[in-house]
Amino acid sequence: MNLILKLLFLAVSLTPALTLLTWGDGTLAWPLFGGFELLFELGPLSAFFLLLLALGTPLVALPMARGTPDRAAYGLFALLLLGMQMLLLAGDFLGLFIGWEVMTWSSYLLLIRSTRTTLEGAQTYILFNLASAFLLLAGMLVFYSLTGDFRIAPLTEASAAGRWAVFILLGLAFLIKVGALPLHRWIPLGYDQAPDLFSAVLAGLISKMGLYGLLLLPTLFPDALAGLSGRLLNGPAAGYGLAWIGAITAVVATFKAISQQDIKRLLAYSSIAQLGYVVTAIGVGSSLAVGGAIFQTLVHTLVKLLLFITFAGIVLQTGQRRFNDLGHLIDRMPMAFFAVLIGIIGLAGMPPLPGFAAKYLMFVGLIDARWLLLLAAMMLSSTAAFIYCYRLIYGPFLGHANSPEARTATEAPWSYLVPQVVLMGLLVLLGIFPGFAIEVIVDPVLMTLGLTPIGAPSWGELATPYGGYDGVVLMTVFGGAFVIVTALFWLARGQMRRAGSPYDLSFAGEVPTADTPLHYGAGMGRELRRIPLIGWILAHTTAGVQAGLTRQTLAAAGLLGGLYRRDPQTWTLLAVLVLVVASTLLALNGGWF
Amino acid sequence: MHVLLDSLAMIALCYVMGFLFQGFYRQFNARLQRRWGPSIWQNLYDNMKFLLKSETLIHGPMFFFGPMIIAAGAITTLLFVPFLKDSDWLQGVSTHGNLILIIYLLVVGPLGNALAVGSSGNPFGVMGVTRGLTRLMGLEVPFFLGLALVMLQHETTSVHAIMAAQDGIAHWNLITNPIAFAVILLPFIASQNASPFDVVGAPVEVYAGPRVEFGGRLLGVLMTQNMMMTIAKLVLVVDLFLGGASNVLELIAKAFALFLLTTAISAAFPRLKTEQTVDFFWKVPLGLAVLGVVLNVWLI
Amino acid sequence: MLEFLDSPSVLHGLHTIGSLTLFAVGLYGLLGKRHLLKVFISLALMELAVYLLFIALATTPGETAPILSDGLTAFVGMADPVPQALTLTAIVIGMAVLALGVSLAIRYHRLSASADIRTLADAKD
Amino acid sequence: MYHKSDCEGFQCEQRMLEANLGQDDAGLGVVERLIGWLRQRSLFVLAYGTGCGAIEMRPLMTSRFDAERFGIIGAATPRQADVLVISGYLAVKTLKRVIRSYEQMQEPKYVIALGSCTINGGMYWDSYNTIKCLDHYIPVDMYINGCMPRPEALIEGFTALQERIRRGEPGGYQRYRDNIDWYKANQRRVFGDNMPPAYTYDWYSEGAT
Amino acid sequence: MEFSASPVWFIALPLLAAFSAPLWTRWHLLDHLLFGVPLVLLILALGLFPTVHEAPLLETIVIAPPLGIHLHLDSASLLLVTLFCFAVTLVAAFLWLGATDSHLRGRRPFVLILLLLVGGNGLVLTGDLFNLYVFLEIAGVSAYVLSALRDDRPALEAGLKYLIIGSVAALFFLLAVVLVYLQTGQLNLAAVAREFAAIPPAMQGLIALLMLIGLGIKSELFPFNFWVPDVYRGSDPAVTALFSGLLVKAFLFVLVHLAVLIWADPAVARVWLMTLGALTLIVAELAALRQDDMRRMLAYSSLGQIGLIMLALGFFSETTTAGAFFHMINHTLVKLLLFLVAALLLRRCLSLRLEDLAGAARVSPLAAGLFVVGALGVLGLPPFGGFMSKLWMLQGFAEAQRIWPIALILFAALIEAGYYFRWIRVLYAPVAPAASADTKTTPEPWAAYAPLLLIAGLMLLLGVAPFLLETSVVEAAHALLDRDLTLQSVLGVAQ
Repeated sequence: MNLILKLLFLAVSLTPALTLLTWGDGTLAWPLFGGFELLFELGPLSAFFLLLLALGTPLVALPMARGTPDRAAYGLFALLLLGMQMLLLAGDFLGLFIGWEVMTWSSYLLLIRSTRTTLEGAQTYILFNLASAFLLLAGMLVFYSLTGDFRIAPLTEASAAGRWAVFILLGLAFLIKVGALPLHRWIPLGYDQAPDLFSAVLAGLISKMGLYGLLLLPTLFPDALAGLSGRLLNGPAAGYGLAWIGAITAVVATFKAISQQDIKRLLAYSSIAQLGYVVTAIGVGSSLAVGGAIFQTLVHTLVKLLLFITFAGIVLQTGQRRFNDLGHLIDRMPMAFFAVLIGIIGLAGMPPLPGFAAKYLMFVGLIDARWLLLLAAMMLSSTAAFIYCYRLIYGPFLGHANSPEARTATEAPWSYLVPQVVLMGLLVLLGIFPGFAIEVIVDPVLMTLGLTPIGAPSWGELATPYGGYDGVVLMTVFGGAFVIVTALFWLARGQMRRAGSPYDLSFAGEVPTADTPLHYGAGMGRELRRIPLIGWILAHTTAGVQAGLTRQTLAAAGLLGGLYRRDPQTWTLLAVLVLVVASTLLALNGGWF
Repeated sequence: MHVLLDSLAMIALCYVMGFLFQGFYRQFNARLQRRWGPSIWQNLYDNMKFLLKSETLIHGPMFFFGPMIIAAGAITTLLFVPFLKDSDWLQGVSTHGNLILIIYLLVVGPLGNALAVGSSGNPFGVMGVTRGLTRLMGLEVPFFLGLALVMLQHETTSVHAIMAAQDGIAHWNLITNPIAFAVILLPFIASQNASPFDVVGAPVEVYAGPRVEFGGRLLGVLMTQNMMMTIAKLVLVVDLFLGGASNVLELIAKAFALFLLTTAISAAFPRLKTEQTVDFFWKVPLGLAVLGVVLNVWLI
Repeated sequence: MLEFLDSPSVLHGLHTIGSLTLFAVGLYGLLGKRHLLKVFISLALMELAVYLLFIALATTPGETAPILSDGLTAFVGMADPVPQALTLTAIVIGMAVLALGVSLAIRYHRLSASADIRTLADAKD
Repeated sequence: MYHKSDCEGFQCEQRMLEANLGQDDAGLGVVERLIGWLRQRSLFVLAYGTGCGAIEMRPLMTSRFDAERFGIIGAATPRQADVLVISGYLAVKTLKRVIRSYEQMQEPKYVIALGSCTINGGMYWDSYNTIKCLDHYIPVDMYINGCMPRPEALIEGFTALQERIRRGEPGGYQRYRDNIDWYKANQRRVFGDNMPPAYTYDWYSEGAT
Repeated sequence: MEFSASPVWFIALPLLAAFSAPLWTRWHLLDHLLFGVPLVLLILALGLFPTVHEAPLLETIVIAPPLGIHLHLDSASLLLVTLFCFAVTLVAAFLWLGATDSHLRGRRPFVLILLLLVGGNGLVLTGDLFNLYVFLEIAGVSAYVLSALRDDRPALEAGLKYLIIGSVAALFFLLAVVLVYLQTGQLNLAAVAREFAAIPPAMQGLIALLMLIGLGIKSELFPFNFWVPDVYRGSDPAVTALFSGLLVKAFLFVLVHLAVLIWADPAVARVWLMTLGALTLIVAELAALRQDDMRRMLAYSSLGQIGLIMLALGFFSETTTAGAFFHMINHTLVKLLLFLVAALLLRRCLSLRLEDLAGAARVSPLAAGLFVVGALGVLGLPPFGGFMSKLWMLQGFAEAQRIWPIALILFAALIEAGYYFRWIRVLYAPVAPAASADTKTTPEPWAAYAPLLLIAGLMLLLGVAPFLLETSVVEAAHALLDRDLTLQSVLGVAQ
């Protein structure tokens, strides 16, 4: 019975792949009311995001299916998949919204299945997401009032004010979903408190739906948002604000990530930052930048799935999730180490993994648009990202074990390892063949958005008008150099000896012990606070604003609730008073006003 | 075959230039301090001595692979930098790369090595790595922005194309885009790990920083790559701002001139703290870079 | 001497004033008295005021009862029968509500030893 | 040797050590000679400032005497150092650190001891917690006498050491490896239960791999 | 004798059944009949849809309008009657199947619930003002007793409060009726509508105001709805389900119906009704944020939804009105579901307070799951029916380029989400529930869940296939808004 249930669950997790493969060109319409229909069709843009789903869901479902089956979680996961697929396939705003909402609440219910969720975390998650959903609804209603239709189609004939309203409402809705500052607070709370494997879905797949929405904006406002308000330098002026939002998000979130003590919170902030790049690139709107954005979306999905699944495995094995409590797992969980290594290389956007190709396209896009200050901000964020990437691998895997669990941990079960291997393989392959990804995955989407495709001379090459690079050559040279150097060294290694103990350190002649505070992971980045800009950023959060808002709302609620606690005489008095005042007014006005 | 020979030649040239230049640097500093200083070959001796040490201690596999990664990274980096223009030789695989790739490759090796440092478990090493990454965060922004000005000027990221465009001393980017050069100069010194931005591996302060646990032949590998990397970066800046070189002698001359400039600056200033470094880079060179952006993008 | 009272407008005016006074008294009781029974009595008073107003204003002096009998074959000079019928119905309903209220109040008093309307407001969760 | 009149005390010992400096290195191949030459040309010094001799290291390294011209330069950590300079008397407490540092150095490694305190305790000859004869605990390659020796003497000692390295003579590290049990027994006598953990030295017993 | 499908049955049948209760008690048929009578009426109502689709049914009693009393069954009232019968059927099924407490079984609740149905049906069917007053009182009296049914202190307090404020409301309404009769000499709604414009304006205003306040108290609009939470808190959840699902809807309908018929100027009525609706919506949702008792919370939520419906009805556009009708249906379903779940939880956890319900999902997972479904439905989240009706209303506003109600509704929905999800989170809190851990209550029989599951299924069905109800809802909106049509069908002449 359990086995059948698990197999069923795995089969459900394959539905995005099936949809992607079998849908074809057909459309599906479902009537609602008043002549409105839900229209489902599969365009290249949807197909791209569906591809992400198709990749991600089985990989998360596999470890989820481990152990005693959690029926409710399986059911909710199926609903979540249903919602996301509806959202992507929808040809009109109605379907988009319905899918969006189903996704929102089913993900919320999945989220609170973790024992770690606090009331604050859960409320923040659902309220931010519902605010996003309602902004989307408001945006689509304004759209409807302008066009009389819910179909997703270019908005060309509306007034400027109307178009700005749609742009701002929809933009805000999707920016909340990708966690742009200052509307990001639900992400660290939610990703941190969600069940460990579900965090992978949240970061890898659900956040992508916000990007899908943002990529719809160029569809609504053709000519890559330039139709909205003209151009600034070489890019659309409307996108300039969007791009700055993305850049500031990236910078601030990166510094926040560096200062986190909890692995999953760090990953959450890094997710915000990474999606900030994508927002910036979408704001630029040129084919290079948007191509980079799509590429980055792909890479970020793979990377975040890989990292969250791996860390879910680590948490499963050790029960620890703070940098202070882990360490030196490299010997005990080598597979996880490699997974995280590949993951952070992808996260940092280092060659030869595909993260670099995405960053390259975005950088070139920014240079092409001549928005160099944005380029500087992105560069700042992506170099600062090295610090948290290093922390991510140093904290759990290197250094010294800081808890009994970390000293005795073993490798995660195979259902965690299989997704890791698959994702690592995909990342490496994409790194070697960036041209393949461009030609097969990115270009069709660009053409749907009305942009010129980037194209690739060969699968290994990434080519832009600004020059490109060859992934195969890069990988060959690097790999070859590594092999040759290592071989030469190994041949002439002399007398090589492994230290007898991890505490065999040069420590000013001292002999450190397990009690010596050797793990620098906890304090890493502390001295960054002394840099004025970073210190300022780290000293400020939006938590206070949110708390204040909550407090004020609750105070208003208390005030109004107090009205309801009187006796019948007061109620009667009020009714009589209303009568008297209103009739007096009537009498004075001499009639019905 | 050609590529292999060419690559070997580049590596050899880099190595030789590397120890000679660094030897010169030590001599130069010694003379400034009224000392005789070591022989110009001293870096070769040091390096060879370490490579010939009979014992090497490692702290696990990752500790062993770190120096290999950094060496491979250095070799990859220098193979992607074209040494000469209009020549078949000393090109490596530079036609398959571009400037942004090189900038990122510069970081690959050190990050690989940082894993080894972390693997050793020595807190001083990790402290050094953190300082290095922090400094990188500071220097990379103006550095990249300065280079972006050049890329913007030539509308390409290909080093070859940028070199080809500077076909006379009047077209050197040093002359046509002096702000960009001024912007990158100090970050460039920092990226060479030279004084005054060398707090990362300060021997007394953080116990040699990232290298604290490395000894024996592994340290030899680290020194080797360091010399090669120094030259690769110099050549890159020569390519970008001094019009590249048509033959090896010209290359050495230009690189030496640039090296002299950076050495003089290094020798003149005392060491800055990490946060001072970052703050400085985000104020002076970045301010200059923003000025350059405003001039280049908005006004011209 | 008091014939002027028979003129419909005066009579209607008086009735209006009277019923409004009654209404006001009831309202005062409803709003100001704390005992539940007094509150119900006040409610009944207000209802009575409304009935009075209805009956009084729907009838003019001199009209006969609306019964067709010998000699009276047409609806002439009769009072409108509808208000009376309605008032009767309303009185019955009002009576029922009053009885219900009083019975509830008595039960409440038995349970809580209180017939104070203010204690109703203290309902705690 | 000690009876000859042209030397007295440790000078005789020093002379004994220096006796064969002038001789040619016999039986070495080209590669070994090259290696020896390169090694002697570059000495990284871990200066252990245990006593007053530490003050003499500064003029040695700075402009006046400039040891760098001989390829002698300071190293921050024992991992990178070739020469351990013990610059004065050693208390039990410092001896422990010295031994730890010495064991962390990578071979080939050498020890230079400064001043009379390291030879026989010097003016602390009757102190209750000062090490009298350093050579019993770690193998000293070169003593430089004096109290304290001037930088010129230091240079003299360093060049003497360089000469020995050039000729490929086995250094003290070989002696330490061969007689590890004796050294450890001596150390244990001083430290008692306070020995460093076994992993710091037990690999010596396993022999070269 | 030929059976005639007359609207009278909707009143007569439950009345008959209620008054012959002693008979049923003896024959042990109370449960069956409480379930059967509304079920029969429900089937009857469903069968009437095709007929009413052709033309409204007019059932005159004794004399033809405008002189006599008549029942007027058009699409709007038929829809509501169907809804009421359905609600009562479900609650009856729940009481029957769910091993309910004794005070909810037996003759008293039998009579009262059927009378409540009579009152609700009568309110929407009648075409006569005074009749309206009578039905208002019937519904009111049965509601007062129902809320005091449990006969303990909170229930009696609730009943007393309800009775006092309800009597005041009835008094206001009666005064308005009296004034209307005195001014026009008519009681038939259509006739009054025709002649209302002839009344002096000041008197028009006074009458309208009195009606508004009287019906406002009954239909829980903002400045008159302070009694609601207390009454809902004191009554049994199964009973409040009927209040919220049946009674309020009837009064709301009457209010709007009167407004359409009598207030000739829709612009003025729109201002008043929309203002009241908006105030009710926002105040109730805000006040609900801090409620720690589930019944109070549901009461405020109910108020908010009433405000929302009022806002949409008051706009007097066909789309929003259709949406509002649809929302009435959905809201009835949802509130039935939520209150019945509350009844189950109350029995299980012995309390409905927030802290006592923490972790209740562990002891009654199905009830908690149904609460989640209900919350999603009331918030208007797809795929449940609430979303479609909300969308319908919003789309009506968007069509008319009216943005502020959209913003208001969405904002209120966000606040509503704030407290509903708080409750969900508490139900699913990872702690063992306090009370039920030691009380060895037997789990509810599956049959108790059957009506709830039916409701959930219907909500889902309406969310997925809203077109099923489209024609009836649109016709209802048409029937409600088209004043001339009503006048014509009642009086036989167009005005």
